[in-house]
Amino acid sequence: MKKIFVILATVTGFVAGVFAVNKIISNIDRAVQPINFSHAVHAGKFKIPCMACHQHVLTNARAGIPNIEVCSACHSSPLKGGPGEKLVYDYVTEHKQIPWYSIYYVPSYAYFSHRRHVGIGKLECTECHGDMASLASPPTKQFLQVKMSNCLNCHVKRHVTTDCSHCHR
Amino acid sequence: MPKYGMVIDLNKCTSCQACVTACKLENNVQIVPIEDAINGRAMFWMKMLTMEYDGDYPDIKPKALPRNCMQCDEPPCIKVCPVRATYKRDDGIVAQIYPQCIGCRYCMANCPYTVKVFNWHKTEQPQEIEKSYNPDVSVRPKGVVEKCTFCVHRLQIAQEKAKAEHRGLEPGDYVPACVEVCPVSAILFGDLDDPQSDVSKASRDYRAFGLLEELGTVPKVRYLNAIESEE
Amino acid sequence: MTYRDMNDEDETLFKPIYQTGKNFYILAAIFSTVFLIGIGLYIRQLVLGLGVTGMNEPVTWAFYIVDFVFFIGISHAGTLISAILRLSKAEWRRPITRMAEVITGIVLAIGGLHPIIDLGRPDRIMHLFERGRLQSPLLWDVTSITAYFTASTIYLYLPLIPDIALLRDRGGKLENLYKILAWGYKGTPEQKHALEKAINILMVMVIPIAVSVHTIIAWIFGMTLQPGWHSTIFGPYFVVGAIYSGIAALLIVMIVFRKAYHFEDYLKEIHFQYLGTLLLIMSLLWTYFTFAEYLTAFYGHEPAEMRVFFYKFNGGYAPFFWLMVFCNFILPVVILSNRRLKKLPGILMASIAVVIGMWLERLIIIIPTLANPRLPYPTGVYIPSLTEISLFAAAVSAFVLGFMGFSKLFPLISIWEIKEGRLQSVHEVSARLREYLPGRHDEKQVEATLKAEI
Amino acid sequence: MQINRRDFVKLLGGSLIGFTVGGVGEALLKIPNAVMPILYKGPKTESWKLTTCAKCPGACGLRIRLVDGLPVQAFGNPLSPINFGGVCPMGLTSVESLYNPDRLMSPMKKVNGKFQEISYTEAYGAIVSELRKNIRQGDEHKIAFIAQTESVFMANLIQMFMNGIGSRRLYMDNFVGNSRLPYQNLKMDHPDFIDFEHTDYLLNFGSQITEISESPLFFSRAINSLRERKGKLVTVAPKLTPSGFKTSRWMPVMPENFGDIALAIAYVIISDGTYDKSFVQNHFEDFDTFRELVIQNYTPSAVQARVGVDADQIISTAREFANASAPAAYFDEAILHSSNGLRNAYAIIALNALKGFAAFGKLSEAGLKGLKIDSNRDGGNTWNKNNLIGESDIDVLFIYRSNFIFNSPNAEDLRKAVSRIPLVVSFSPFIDETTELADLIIPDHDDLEKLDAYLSTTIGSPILSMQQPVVKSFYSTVHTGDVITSLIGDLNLQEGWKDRSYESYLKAAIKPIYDHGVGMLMSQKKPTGIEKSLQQAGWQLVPYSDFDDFWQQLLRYGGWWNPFPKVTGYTPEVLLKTDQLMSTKDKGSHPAAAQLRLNIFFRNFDYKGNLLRNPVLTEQFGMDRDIYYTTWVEVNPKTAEKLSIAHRSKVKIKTEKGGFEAIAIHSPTTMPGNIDIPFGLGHTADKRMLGINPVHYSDDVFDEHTGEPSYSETLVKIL
Amino acid sequence: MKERKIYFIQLVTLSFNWVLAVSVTWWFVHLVRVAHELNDTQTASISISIVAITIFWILSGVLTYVFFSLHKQERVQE
Repeated sequence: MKKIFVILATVTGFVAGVFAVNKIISNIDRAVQPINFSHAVHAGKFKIPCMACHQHVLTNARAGIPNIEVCSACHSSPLKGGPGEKLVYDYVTEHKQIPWYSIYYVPSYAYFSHRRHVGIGKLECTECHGDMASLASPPTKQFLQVKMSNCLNCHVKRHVTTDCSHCHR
Repeated sequence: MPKYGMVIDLNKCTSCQACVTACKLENNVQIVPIEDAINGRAMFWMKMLTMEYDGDYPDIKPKALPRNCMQCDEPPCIKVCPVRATYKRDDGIVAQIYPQCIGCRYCMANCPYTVKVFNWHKTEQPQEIEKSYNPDVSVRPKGVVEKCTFCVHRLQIAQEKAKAEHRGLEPGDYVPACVEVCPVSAILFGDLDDPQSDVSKASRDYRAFGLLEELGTVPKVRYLNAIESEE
Repeated sequence: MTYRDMNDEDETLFKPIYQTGKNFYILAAIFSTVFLIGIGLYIRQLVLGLGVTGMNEPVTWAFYIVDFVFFIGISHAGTLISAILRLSKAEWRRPITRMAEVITGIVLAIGGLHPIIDLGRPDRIMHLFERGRLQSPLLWDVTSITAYFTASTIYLYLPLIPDIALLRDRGGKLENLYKILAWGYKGTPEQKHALEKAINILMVMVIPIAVSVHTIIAWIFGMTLQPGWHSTIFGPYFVVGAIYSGIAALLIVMIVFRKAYHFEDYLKEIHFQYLGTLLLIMSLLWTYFTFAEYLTAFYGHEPAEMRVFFYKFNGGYAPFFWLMVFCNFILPVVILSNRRLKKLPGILMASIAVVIGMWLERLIIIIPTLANPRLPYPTGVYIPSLTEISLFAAAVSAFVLGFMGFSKLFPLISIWEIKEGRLQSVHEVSARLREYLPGRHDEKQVEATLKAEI
Repeated sequence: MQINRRDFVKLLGGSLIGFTVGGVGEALLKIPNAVMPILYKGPKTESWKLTTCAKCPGACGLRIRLVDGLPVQAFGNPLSPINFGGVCPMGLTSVESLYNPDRLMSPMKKVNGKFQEISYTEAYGAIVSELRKNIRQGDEHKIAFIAQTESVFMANLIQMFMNGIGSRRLYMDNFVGNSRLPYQNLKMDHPDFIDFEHTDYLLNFGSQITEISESPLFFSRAINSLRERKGKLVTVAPKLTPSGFKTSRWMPVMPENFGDIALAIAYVIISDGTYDKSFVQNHFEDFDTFRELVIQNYTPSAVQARVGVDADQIISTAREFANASAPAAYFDEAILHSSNGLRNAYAIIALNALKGFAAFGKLSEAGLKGLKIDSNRDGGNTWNKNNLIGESDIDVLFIYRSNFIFNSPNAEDLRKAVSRIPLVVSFSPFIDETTELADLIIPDHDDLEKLDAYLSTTIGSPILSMQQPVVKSFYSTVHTGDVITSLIGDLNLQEGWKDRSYESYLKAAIKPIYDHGVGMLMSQKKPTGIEKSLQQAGWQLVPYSDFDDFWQQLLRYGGWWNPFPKVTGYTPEVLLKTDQLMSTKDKGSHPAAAQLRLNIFFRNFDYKGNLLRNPVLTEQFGMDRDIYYTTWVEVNPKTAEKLSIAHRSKVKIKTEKGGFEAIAIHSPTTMPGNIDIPFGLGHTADKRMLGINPVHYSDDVFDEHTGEPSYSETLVKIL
Repeated sequence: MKERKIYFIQLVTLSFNWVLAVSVTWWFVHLVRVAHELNDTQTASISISIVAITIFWILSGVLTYVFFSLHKQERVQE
């Protein structure tokens, strides 16, 4: 009789294990950015449009994380000298790229294009990235997780094609 | 909705195999280890077949024909796929979804043209290949079936481009790599449904034939027979 | 009456459950090592990919699929045969049915796993359930095999209940288990009746399922356009082959365990005689089908077909082909149609030959077709790798282990049916005589004569 | 039921096991996603650059696709009038050779048998001092140079360098140059192109015209158009390669007998009297002796006996040739690959002369004022690599891109000879068989990293294709052009060459085009209608203000060409001495030859043994024969039957230089007396390459003038 | 071991069969629905599912019948 309980325990343990690891992994993406960049200041306070820094949104598959030249446009001289800004200034002066850690990624077998979604589909950035303008520190994990189910939900909702080979390749 | 098809003019083809190389590089088709290649696991989506030789020495007419996936209109492979990893798109392209494939290889067993190839191993590629991967195409994992897709990734991009420029897809916009590089433009590509396009004209040519048509697969890749242009 | 107060004349049937010899452990050890080696190699295959097998292009299906078809074929031994025999009220079936059904259960489980071994991405097996296509013969197969498996396990289990009850009443070893499994069977006439009824229903159901299973496996090939596969008689052809190999396997098992557990006076010469005759008939039937299949192919003389045909007849696979013909036709027919040779050793030899021959048949059906594509590629050569061979060995040993395990838990010969036979056969027979023989029979007198004979 | 400790432990253990199993399983399934973000950075912005392919003489325009500034793929330049967007396998894999891991990253110096990296200045210094020494001691003649380049400008530069030094020991292995050698030897001026607009009959002597030739891609298209115009292509070759697949007639002839065929055809034409009388009278010097010779020795029947081609075939061919309005008998460098190559070439020239070179054209100087089309190699200079063996007094040997050790049968002797030389400088970007022997390597840029220009006239109008650096060089390699120019400067071999670079030299060389103002940039397809007239009126379709602007545009559009050149018919003085038509060697007539002959044929995956280090090409090399990474031999089915060789079976091939194994393939494209074997495999300097190199197994038979080996005069046994 | 416990366990084992039957049914319905969504051919799916589902249900029905009838008898006896 006790055997059965042992078995039951094993099963429950299994389930628990699965869930636990799931949790851990979903948090692996938690990234530590080199600079505590504040979208709140840039996009929120100074109302800089997203496209100003993420330049390829309308023209490219990748929105593109801004490279140092973009930053240097404003940070060529120390502005109001916050601690973070000092760091940026150093990068600018040394002409080093800031090793940003990208959080959003699409596996190579799926084709996601910003041009398609933002340029043609006229989607709001917030749809997938949330209200970045409110974030005082860089996002640590994906707002809308990059998952096929998420893609499909939206596609079904908006009656866009759900044909596999339109995105898979 | 167009119906994409291809016509290969064997009269023009010089069997230079540029299409083969182009395909290999465009689609990041794996280069298998030497012993595998010798054991018949070499992977080619576009292959140069040396058919029989007509006539007898020295008046012979060698027949070589480039064969890619025939993109059948009645594909035997999609009938048997248990997981919808391969299916026919509305525009007639027989697509292959690598993340969906479970590698049962039933489609390979059922393809009368044996065009499908299987990733038996995952071996790391020569440096130059890895560095020059085509970013538009994923590199297939081990254990899945793959085949010519008419460079469907090019269609994805072309459509997007056209949309971004607020226009429809024009004939030249989307051609597979093999068509683009053919030195003698022996390969025509386009919409078979549009009676004006060169492809549909050519496919109705008296020289036109399909490979193993008699099986009722209705290949959308058709060939123009090579005929001696003289009396 | 209850079982308790019955002194048991069938002690021999219980013996294997309660006593275990040294040889048993030795054998078990050997087979389990083989099995474990197989498992290890399979894990290696999981890591390295299917490249470790000998498969290539165009031979993309090979050993695993061959084994799959082969094992599923064997599985037709049991349920089908026992069902048919039960249905036809053949008296001599009684000691046979149980073993037959056990074979089915175990082999089906093993064979069913083979397609998964053959997958390139077994980790994606769930796709089959999420987005499967019922149009694919592969899925028909999944369904039919599961159905057959459940059916035959139930069909094995129900007739087992009375025997479990016996074991339960003896007490001692694993009493709880038996208690649970016996479902409180006491052998009351009502219970008996219910059981009988259920068994009869299953009997009728199992036969079509069994037939469907192998037909569908045949269709996996028949539905393709490949030369040598695309044939209408493939369904029946495979079924016949399956039953054929099944009977052979059954005979082997019977003979082996007869020797091992001293069932001599349960499995009498006569049983083997009858089964032998059945085997002979199947052999002829199989030959007829084979002949028809190849004659049509040859007469049609379609080039692609012919390439495959000659590849089998005088090409790379000629030795296997002719060996198959020898094993499946010449040898069995010679032995079984000859009164002097049709003794146990002869029958054993014939059955072993048939099993080998049927395996070869699957090989010959599957590989030559793939090796000769329609377009002018060089014919593929296929040499099985060590992995594939040892996985086959592992499968076989798994079967043996399963059987041994079963024999340690449950009686291999249906005890209650034997008893029932003893009690009822006499007037069953007389009844039958009355039913389908002309003239009037005095029941009393008939029974008296029969009793005298027994 | 009360739970004692053991049960508790059991429960715990069970749950723990379950936990781990479940967890690990899940982890295995999930981890890859977690790893993904490290991959794929950058916006993947795409850009295209035009350049020119230098993999063979064709000089096709290339369109390189760059992603985030790095080359990824190569396609054809659709505006290049040579290839119109087509590419061959070699061109397609340009990017691979750029990333090839075996490339030399910096100058190398051999120190007791091992190569060590050294700085460029050091290497350069060594060379300069050595040269200075030689010049001081008046040993200029002890400096030798073996170069293989298809760029006229590079060739001329090297020529200039050697002239400046004053040594005649220069061998310029240049396809176009070699093709024109026979004309130069006859002191005739050569035709610039075949006029495919009018040609209706092409008699091709042994040139693998669509695979390895002056411009494979152009010829492929030209031949197709020829056939569309019901014109005819007749192939005279020892093997029917893809170039010949579309011929209407194949005459299987061994290369050394090409001349006989030509003269036999000449015989028919002369005896029919269907030749171009006026031309012959005015331009064919001693036609009468020629006629005598032909009439006596080259009756079709006689030739049939000697060569084994059916006399009727010769006659009908001759008649067709004679009746064609503009027939061309074509040969190129390949003609030299036999013991009496030049003589055959002369015979073919004579044959053309009989029809007044109707199909050939010449660009009048006006079309390309002040622009030297061909490398000014003086026909008299017969120094070539084989002289290395005899002459032991060479001090310095420069090797530019020529892998002659791989290409020639007498590799052993050459090796000895080269290793005797005190200073061997190689400019090869890879360690190949020849470079192994060098003492000093200054690796050249890869084709995608270097600046160069290619001139060709094959298509009937002058084309200047620019090769521009698509990326700036990855490693510390040096453009050989720069090395030579600076050498010229530092040793002041030319006036006013102090600190000039190859770029400036190239600009100077190209200036005439700008000055002359004709032609257009490759900015669009051949102009028609109004554009045409505008263009001919000197209008610039792409305006450019000054030369620098012009230069920029050149690089931008990948080249310049003159769509409407001034063209004159080609009417040379045929200065042919009949004794030059005497066969230097008379091998046993072919069909009678008891023994098989080894015939080496080329595939369009390798040009002069320099290309098969590329994995894609190597894998594809035997693909259409379904043979991978190994050598095969093709045998005529009849012969195979006679020798009972099964299709795709392993066979042993024996020559005087040893034996090797190969896979036998039945193919009716092979002459019954031959076994054909592909050239290109069998490199020894690179682990990644397999197969065997047939050249090293063939006899030392050379064209005495260029030292080009004969590829088809080796007797073999097959067993 | 107490009768009730045994009975419980027996019920559990029996229910497994039902779980199978139900899940198979659910699976087929799902597949048919998917086929419908991707306008794949229906006939095959539907016909097969009908047959298979009935079989599974009958099987577990028979099993249950046996189970309960046996136990009924038992109870009657006591």
